[in-house]
Amino acid sequence: MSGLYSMDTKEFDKNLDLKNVKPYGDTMNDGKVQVSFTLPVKDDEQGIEAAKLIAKNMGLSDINVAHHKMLDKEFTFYVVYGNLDLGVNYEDIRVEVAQEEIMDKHQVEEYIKENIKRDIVVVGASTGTDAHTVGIDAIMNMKGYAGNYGLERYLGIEAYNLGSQVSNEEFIKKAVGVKADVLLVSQTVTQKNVHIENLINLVELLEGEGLRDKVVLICGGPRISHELAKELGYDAGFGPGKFAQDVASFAVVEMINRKLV
Amino acid sequence: MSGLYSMDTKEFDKNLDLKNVKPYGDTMNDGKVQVSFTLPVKDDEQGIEAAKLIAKNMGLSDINVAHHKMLDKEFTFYVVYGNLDLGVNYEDIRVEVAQEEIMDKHQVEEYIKENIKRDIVVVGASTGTDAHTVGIDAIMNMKGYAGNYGLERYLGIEAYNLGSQVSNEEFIKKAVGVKADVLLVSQTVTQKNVHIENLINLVELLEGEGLRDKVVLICGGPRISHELAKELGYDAGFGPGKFAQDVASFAVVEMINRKLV
Amino acid sequence: MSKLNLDFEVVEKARKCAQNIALDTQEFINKHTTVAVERTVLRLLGIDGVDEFNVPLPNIIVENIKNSQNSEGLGLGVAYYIGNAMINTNLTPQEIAMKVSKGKLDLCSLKEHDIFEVKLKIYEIAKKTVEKIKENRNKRENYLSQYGDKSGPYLYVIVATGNIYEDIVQAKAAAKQGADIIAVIRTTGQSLLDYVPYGATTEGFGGTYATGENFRLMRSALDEVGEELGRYIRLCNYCSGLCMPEIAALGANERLDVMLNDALYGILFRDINMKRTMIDQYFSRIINGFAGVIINTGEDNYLTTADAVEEAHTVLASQFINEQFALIAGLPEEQMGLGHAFEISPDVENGFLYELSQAQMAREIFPKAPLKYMPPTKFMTGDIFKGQVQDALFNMVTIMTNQKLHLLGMLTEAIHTPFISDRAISIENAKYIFSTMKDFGEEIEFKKDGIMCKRVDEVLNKACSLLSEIEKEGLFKTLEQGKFAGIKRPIDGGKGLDGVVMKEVNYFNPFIELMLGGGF
Amino acid sequence: MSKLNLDFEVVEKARKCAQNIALDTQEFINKHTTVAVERTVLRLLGIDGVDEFNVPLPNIIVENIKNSQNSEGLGLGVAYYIGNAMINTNLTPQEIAMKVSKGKLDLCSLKEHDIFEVKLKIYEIAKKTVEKIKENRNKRENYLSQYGDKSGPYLYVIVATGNIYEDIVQAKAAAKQGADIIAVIRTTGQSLLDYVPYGATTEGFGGTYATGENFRLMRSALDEVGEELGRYIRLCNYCSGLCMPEIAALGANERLDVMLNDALYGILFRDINMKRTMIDQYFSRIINGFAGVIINTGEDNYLTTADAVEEAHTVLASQFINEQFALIAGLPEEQMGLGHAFEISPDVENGFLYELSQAQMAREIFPKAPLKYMPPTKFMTGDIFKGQVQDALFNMVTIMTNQKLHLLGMLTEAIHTPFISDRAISIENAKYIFSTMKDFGEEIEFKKDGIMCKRVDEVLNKACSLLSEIEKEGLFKTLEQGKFAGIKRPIDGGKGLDGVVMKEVNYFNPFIELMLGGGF
Ligand code: B12
Ligand code: B12
Ligand SMILES: Cc1ncc(COP(=O)(O)O)c(C=O)c1O
Ligand SMILES: Cc1ncc(COP(=O)(O)O)c(C=O)c1O
Repeated sequence: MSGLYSMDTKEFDKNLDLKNVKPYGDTMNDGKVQVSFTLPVKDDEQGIEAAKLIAKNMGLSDINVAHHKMLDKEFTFYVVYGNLDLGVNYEDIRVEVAQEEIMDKHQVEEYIKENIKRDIVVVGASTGTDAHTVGIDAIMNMKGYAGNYGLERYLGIEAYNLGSQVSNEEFIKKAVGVKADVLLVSQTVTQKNVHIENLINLVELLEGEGLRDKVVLICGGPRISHELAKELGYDAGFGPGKFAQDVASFAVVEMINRKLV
Repeated sequence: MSGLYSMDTKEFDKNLDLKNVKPYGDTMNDGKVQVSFTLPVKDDEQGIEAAKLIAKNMGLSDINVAHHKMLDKEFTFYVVYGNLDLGVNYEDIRVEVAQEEIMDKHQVEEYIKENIKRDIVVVGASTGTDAHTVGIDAIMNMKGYAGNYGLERYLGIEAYNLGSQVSNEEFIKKAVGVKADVLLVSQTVTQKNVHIENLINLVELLEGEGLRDKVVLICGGPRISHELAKELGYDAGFGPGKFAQDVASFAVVEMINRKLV
Repeated sequence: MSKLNLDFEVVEKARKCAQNIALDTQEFINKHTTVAVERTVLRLLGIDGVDEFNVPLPNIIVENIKNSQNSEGLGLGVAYYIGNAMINTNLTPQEIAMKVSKGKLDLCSLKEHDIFEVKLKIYEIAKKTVEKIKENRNKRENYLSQYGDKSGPYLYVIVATGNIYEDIVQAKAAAKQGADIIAVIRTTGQSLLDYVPYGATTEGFGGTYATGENFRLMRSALDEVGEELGRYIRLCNYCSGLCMPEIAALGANERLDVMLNDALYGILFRDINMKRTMIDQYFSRIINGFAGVIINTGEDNYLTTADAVEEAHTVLASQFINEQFALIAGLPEEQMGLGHAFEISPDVENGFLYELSQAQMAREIFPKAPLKYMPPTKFMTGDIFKGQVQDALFNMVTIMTNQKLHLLGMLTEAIHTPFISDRAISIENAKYIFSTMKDFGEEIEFKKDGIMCKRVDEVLNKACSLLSEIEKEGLFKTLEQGKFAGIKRPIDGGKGLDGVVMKEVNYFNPFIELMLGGGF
Repeated sequence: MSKLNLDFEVVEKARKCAQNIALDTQEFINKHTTVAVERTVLRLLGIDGVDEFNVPLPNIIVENIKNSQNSEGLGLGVAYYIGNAMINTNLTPQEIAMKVSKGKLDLCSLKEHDIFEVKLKIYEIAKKTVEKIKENRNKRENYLSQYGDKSGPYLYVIVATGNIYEDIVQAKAAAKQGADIIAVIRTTGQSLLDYVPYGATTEGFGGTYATGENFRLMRSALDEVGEELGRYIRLCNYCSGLCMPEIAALGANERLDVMLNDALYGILFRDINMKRTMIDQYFSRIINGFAGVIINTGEDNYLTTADAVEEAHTVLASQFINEQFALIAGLPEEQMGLGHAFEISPDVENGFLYELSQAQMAREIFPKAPLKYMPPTKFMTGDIFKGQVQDALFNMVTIMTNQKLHLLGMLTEAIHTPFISDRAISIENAKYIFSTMKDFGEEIEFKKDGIMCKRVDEVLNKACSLLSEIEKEGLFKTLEQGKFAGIKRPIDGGKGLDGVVMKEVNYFNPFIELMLGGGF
């Protein structure tokens, strides 16, 4: 094999270490990631160098600015590949979920019958100026979503779906009116964190009226996680891929736990 | 506007600061970047959390794991958006380029006639096991590439294109045989940095034979930058979008500077 | 000739039903005005600005008249009050408005001049306004004859940063990349405001406030970049919600070129009262028609809540209805950007065939309309790489079927309002497809009796039946029953009903007469 | 019926020229053998393993015979020497080989037995080998009848990590995502090695060494995952370069299903001597044909150096030639993965129409062949988002024209050999297009005399003229002139010429006879 270069290459441990998990391109621990972004700079060599430095800031090495394209005189788009050297400790990750055990519709109905012994009242809405209803409808409407029936079809649940663009004040008024046990809030528009402010505002209003402790307060939407919900003062939060049974399982158990029966 | 949330949002300076340039999504300094990578973990909540931590490792905040997809039982692909808070000092970036002033074909020919006063000899090849010739052909062949004539068409340049898969030894032999002034090396295959090793090997061989100082040594290829070339002991390096006139401009000036005439 | 073997007898029948539906509703419309219509008249008479509490003067005046006990109220139309005040005070409408806002003038307690005299006064100014709008229209046409207009689809992108100045940055970049139409998306919630905010604005969510000043700023930025590029860049905004006709007036003033303008959208997706918005729509379309503005209708939205395979016929039915309402308002077919969308799930086998045939059907049924074709949104996910492919398929349908207002899909549709780079990626996608497939539509024929021909036959027939039903029941009833997008709206529910006013016999609105029919 | 109005008289004429070209070259081939062919015979006789310096035993024996002064050398064929040694020593071929390698036996100085007797001895083992290969073929067929085979295009992806174990990880993931064929790309440089490396390997650049053990490891991994999925996952490798027939033998042994196998590729893109590789190709195709392996030819590569619009006819001409060479080697049409590619620049207006029509043309001209269709590579850039669209268009052509071996394009083609995620993104892209456009090809007809029909007419006619020229000049001359891919190769240049040996009259190779024609 004359003329063949030496075969040894940059060495790194190719065994999976769950205490130090790195991105994977085609070899364990190679750390490969793809990044794209725009910089407010000219499309020239200096710009490419700036893109490299950005990638370096992100902890990448062996940086390849694979693509640069002028978007305007002083805006340039970059596609970059590189290796992330810093791993994460996967073993230490503990994810809090709203509810470990999910009951199906029938089980929820049984649970209500046996433990709560009365119909529970659920009020839901897409609040603020948010006009997206598909999410809250998915949870509440009779027909449900993706093959999962909504709360309106559950025996033992009296469900009120107020639709969208419901102000927090109106929402609370209705909740009080029907003696709601569980409040469901959906938020889809998240630009500039408008959902966060709206969600916090609701908690404040409820606290102001001394109602916060009397209800199970739940939010949901494409950018909602359980973690975020807890942070904002909700009892639980549900994101994409969650359906009526997830919410219902949590809500009924929470009612018992909090003695809201 | 009853029920409308407070209008104040997370504040950051929306003026462009060239000492602290950040990625741009839709607002100056919002720091928006898109990232994708695979982790060798299950596609579940814990995996999503791991992806978030990876993004955090990269210096991102306001992290959105927009997509996760199982590639295999223990491999999951993630698409993540987030804000990079750390900027780069654009003003301080100095990019070293092989040659500030690029002459066109005619100017190079004049330069040779006036300053070197003889034909110069250029030998080029795609070396090692690399079989990619389109790059070196683009630089050397008569017809050139993308409307730029190759060196073979330059008056005052005697060009030998050895093609591909030329071992470093053969390459040097030919160079010596024709008394080359300028050596052009093309490298396209870069997997596991095979190009780096091959390029270094050539420098070592040339040094071993006492030839390094007698030639202008230039490399090129899709992953070659001038910076990298210098690091490896080359006089210059040329990447995508460079053509015969770029190389020629550099080579002839370098010959004069180094008194290789 | 129909590529799809469409049954044009059914088309004609459907169109006839739609005409009857529109005429029936128009009877109701003709008898009413609204606070928004009257504010619009004020704006067209030259009244603008806000008071110290940021309340727009047109709102102040309309409220004054509406709440006054001394007069016949809004039923007469504000034009009468302003004309009368002009005679009484010899002031301009704007001066009158300022006095009213400061409490220094009560329009309803002035001496009442003869209506003929008042009209004379009003028409004087009204004609000037109309002249100005005509000039705007001419200016557009001059630009277009200077630069030439594009023959293929217009690349239509949105900006939605919330900040008009940032929007301008994005819009200019998009224009340079190849965009032909820039739509400034409105902030969430604006459509429910019963007034038009004032001045340049920098804070919006998911969009930027529609204001006269924002229109002006963007218009001049686009003219500037258009000059640089030698292309006319069209500007689009939202002529919908509780201020529908006011926005039309502002747009006519600032030379907007395209307006989303569809009462059905407001009813179904914003829960705006149907009576209110149908009345508003009529006047807004008169203005848009006259100003040479292309309207976009909102049928695409139906498919974001209802199933795109099942409910395709509702889109077609609604297009027929919108066509008739537009015609009644004097808006020519060439300005009817009837909406439809590429919204079938990627999981549907042969979904592309359905989309393609439906788009071709719309093209054939509304041959002169600059159809607005909306990209995949509902089935876009966080998988941006798949999103690129969905958008590419959408781009193909447009180039194969010659859609006109081609709203570019964004690979980040499910994630955020577009980044500057998202837009660039989309434009690149569309330009590539439009070039590499340029003449593909011409090159192919569809199998007779194939999947595609059968599909559109089914959709057309279902649309026709639906229209016959609506013809029988009336449009309002149908909306109550949830026949569009599966959303039910009660006739007296929703926002804005209290802004509806019955016209008095002496009611007059100079602009309807001056603008209806185009005036030239 | 031709969708493209193809002139089948021209097709027949072209095919006839190609047949003459192949027959002419075959005359030369029949008179020669090569070191690689002989090493292959040794392998098929059961000789495997390496010596202490890692030199493969087949190489040692062939070199011994070739360099021996005592005999007629390789011209007799190694089979004679082995058979003769078996009679002399009563040892197995492998035992003989070990002895030779240790210097304990000299094949050329043994008593020379009668050729008839030697043949008898050799055929005994040879038949067992052939039987084993037949069993492998049966095993594949059993799997296929158990799981069923796919009717649409096979999703074909590459793995190229350089490390066979890492390749397996990637291959399994790809299979689960939907891949039907896994090709293990070879390390750069292997095709120029005049021996086949041995054992499992973990270090390669841009690919992984092709070795018997690597084949075995991957085969069993794919069988395993195939069982899990209830699908047969095909394995592909590279039967090209200086060891072409040896790889065929190893592949037949380890039940590979697909092999890149094209002498023209080696000549043009690897600078392998044309005589050498044409001879090697003949035997390799006999083996592949017999083993039920689908071969892939390399015409797609022409377009990576030459212009895809200008040179499309060279692809077609080469396909005709490859077809004839395959037929001569007993390889049926059903195993001819004739190559072509989607390589027209995205900047070419109506480029998609050219690609589509050319793909349809190939489909109609080679109706039984499982055509190998290669994705865009040359015009892929670092713009991965545009790359997705290029790949989507490519996927469309396949589903519309029913290509069979559909090599998936990677959005990172211009950047690196595929990451695990790149492959997944590609598979998703293809699956989506294949489903959403499932019956689109059936649904459309092409305009007679349109751009597409004209295009293929031109390409076909140019291919036919080129073939007539080659028929006159001979294939070797044509290659010297640079008619394919614009690359000129001298007849006595390139690698491996010294491995070409003229056959003696008594030359024999038992496997040609046993395998040619399929043997069943
Ligand atoms: C359909 C749609 C619309 C429809 C809504 C119709 C309707 N009646 O809902 C229409 C056309 C009206 C619309 C309008 C607008 N939209 Co919109 N729309 C979408 C779209 C395409 C799909 C949303 C959807 O229906 N998803 C399907 C449902 C089932 O998913 P989901 O909401 O996540 O719900 C699930 C979970 O999150 C959870 N869940 C959700 N809520 C709740 C609540 C509880 C209590 C629980 C337990 C669980 C739960 O359960 C559900 C099932 O698993 C998205 C883009 C996209 N592809 O995501 C944009 C999108 C959401 N819209 C957007 C915007 C900006 C708007 C506008 C504001 C634009 C404008 N300025 O005019 C307007 C105005 C709306 C307003 N004021 O809010 C942006 C939001 C950007 C952002 N992140 O802030 C998006 C992302 C598009 C974009 N890229 O710009 N839209
Ligand atoms: C064409 C091509 C081939 C052709 C080559 C034909 C030929 N005669 O050159 C064929 C089909 C033979 C081929 C084979 C292989 N290829 Co290849 N191939 C490509 C492809 C599609 C285009 C490369 C190209 O021609 N670019 C155009 C030229 C003009 O650009 P360029 O080389 O960058 O040159 C410019 C500059 O860089 C500069 N330049 C270049 N050289 C020099 C030299 C000097 C001195 C100067 C001044 C400037 C200069 O000037 C040029 C003009 O601006 C790329 C993918 C892609 N789209 O990039 C893959 C690619 C380069 N190939 C690749 C691989 C792995 C292979 C194989 C090794 C695969 C295998 N295992 O079999 C084989 C074997 C080749 C080998 N042993 O080297 C990989 C490399 C991965 C990596 N980064 O390591 C790529 C990226 C594809 C991939 N994603 O896997 N390939
Ligand atoms: C016809 C129409 N009007 C208006 C809008 C936007 O809503 P709003 O008027 O509330 O800003 C849309 C949505 O895209 C629409 O399709
Ligand atoms: C027919 C053919 N053989 C072989 C190869 C690969 O080259 P090598 O055999 O050198 O690994 C290719 C390239 O893809 C090819 O098309």
